[in-house]
Amino acid sequence: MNETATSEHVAEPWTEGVEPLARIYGEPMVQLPLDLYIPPDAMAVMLDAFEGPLDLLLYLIRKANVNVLDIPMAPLTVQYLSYVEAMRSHNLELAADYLVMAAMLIEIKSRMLLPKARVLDGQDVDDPRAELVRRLIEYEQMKLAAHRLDEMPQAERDFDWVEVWVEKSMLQRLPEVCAEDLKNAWSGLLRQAKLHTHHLIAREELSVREHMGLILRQLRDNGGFVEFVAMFDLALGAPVLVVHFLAMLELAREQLLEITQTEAFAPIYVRLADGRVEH
Amino acid sequence: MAELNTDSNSPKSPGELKRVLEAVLLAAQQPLSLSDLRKVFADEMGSDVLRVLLDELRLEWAERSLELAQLASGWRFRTRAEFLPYLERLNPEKPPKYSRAVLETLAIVAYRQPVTRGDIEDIRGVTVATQIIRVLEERGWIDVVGHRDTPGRPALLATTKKFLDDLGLRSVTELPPLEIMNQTLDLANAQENP
Amino acid sequence: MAELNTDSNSPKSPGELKRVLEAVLLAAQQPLSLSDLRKVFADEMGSDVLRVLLDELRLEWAERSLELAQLASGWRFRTRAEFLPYLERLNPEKPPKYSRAVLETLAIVAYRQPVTRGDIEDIRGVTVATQIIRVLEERGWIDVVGHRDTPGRPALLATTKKFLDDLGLRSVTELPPLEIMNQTLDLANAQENP
Repeated sequence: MNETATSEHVAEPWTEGVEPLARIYGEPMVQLPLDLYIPPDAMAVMLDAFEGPLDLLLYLIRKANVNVLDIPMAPLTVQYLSYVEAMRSHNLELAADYLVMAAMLIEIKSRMLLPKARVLDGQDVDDPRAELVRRLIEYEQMKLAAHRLDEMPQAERDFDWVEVWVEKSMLQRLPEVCAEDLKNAWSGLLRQAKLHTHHLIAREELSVREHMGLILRQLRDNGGFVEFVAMFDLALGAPVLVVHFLAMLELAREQLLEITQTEAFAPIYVRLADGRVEH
Repeated sequence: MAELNTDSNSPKSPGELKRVLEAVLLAAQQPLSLSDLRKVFADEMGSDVLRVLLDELRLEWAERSLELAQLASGWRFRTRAEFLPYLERLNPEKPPKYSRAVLETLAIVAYRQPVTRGDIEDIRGVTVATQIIRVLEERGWIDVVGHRDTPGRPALLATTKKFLDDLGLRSVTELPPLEIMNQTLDLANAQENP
Repeated sequence: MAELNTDSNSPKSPGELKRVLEAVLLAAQQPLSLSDLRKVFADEMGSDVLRVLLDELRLEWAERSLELAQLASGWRFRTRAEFLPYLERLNPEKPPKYSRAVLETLAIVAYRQPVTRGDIEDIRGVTVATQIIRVLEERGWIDVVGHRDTPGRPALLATTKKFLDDLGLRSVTELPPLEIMNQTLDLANAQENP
């Protein structure tokens, strides 16, 4: 790449009498950078590569290797305008943004020609370039940040998320039932079969019924034949024992079990009436 | 394992090859066939070697949360069934519902236990399909507690402890009482049949 | 580790808990937050215990094909970059590279959020095509978080959690710090440019 900086070195033994185009940090610049000439075909590609006037300006400033805080407005404006002119001559659709920037550069350049107000420390109070410099620095920062972001590992480009297959059908989903569902089912039955007069279910009856099941299960699990006293767990307390006993009597009444005693004071046995053991 | 070294640029140990296979299979969106997997290694590995590596990989995962399944269209990692309930908690779906027949049968067993199938049919007024009883038995909610000493010795059904546990009840007596509701029903019936 | 035993139905060893975490994280369709993961254990595990288990799980995978990444919206397994060449042999189509315009717009939204389209245009010095915003919105990387109370009530854009997740970040503060710009721009930079 032919850099402006190199051009300056080439031009170092510059001859008196040649009027420099501009001075950059006091150094005379006698010719436009050589690389300002761009083959027409390359022009479209090149301009495509610029993200707008700020990008183009940054490129020109970098090429000149100048302090961004002390931009030589005259050569910069000249260079910028020649690019814009090149775009125009190649019938490229020139974005308004480029023209706005051109106007701004020219305005800054002309304000620079006005006598400067100076304060004691010699600093420019109101540099017409200040706003441009601020924008250039901010854009440059974002441009680099964009580059950094692009370098970071990115999902789908640099790595894949893992999403292991889940075969839902392997999960057996069981229906849930709550006590209220059962009550509703039962009341539906009552309404349907008009059983309401015959099936008043009280808590007491229910508890006896539950113990009927428990006793049958107890007998089944113990070979269908258990000593009477072994059927009662004294730790459960009197009310439960009474219900348990009532349940046993109810089972005997329904002939589901037999309670036998061979003689007085001999052990009492409880046996499943069907005499079989269910597994 | 001559094939492993045909790629002279990056000769890999079987361990490294398995890591590659694992990464590819874990990230894949569909089952990968042997030919897909050969592509992963730029067709420089024989199917026989691949098969050995896949089998070893499957064994490595045998005790873990996924299984490497060999399906018709190829190999694929999938979540083991035992972990699905945990996944379910993240995206709960509406559970299926039991049919009215199942619920009524369960209600009859719960409120009238122990009952025979005949009892249930008397109350419901229709034949009770074997399937209905089996659904409840397989759920572990009812079982046979004995047989009634009548012709045919029909089985007596009752609810189980698991039924109480699953419904969050300590005893059948905690089921909603029905006596008050019966009065309401009488009223409702009276209104229905003036 | 008192919390581990609060679920009396299924007390689990730390090893078993890690298998559950692993299964859930491997199957997840998005990063899982600590609160998601607590849901997996029916809210019976403290966040501190979970964090310890997650760290252990991450270490277990340190030498393997995946890494358990902690991201803005939670934890998720992803393939390690070194395995990408193999994955690409299966899916040769690469995701499109973003243009400089898209990347610069993204950088401005990321570092200056919340910003309006006008703010972006001020910084870039050019009109921002609707297409550019749309590309980033469709990727789910930026979205509208409000409106500035100025004429036209322009939409305020900000980056999303997905943006952070996809770049492996936990927060915007983890973005690379902005360069302090050199006053004199060096030639090395210039050579990278057109």
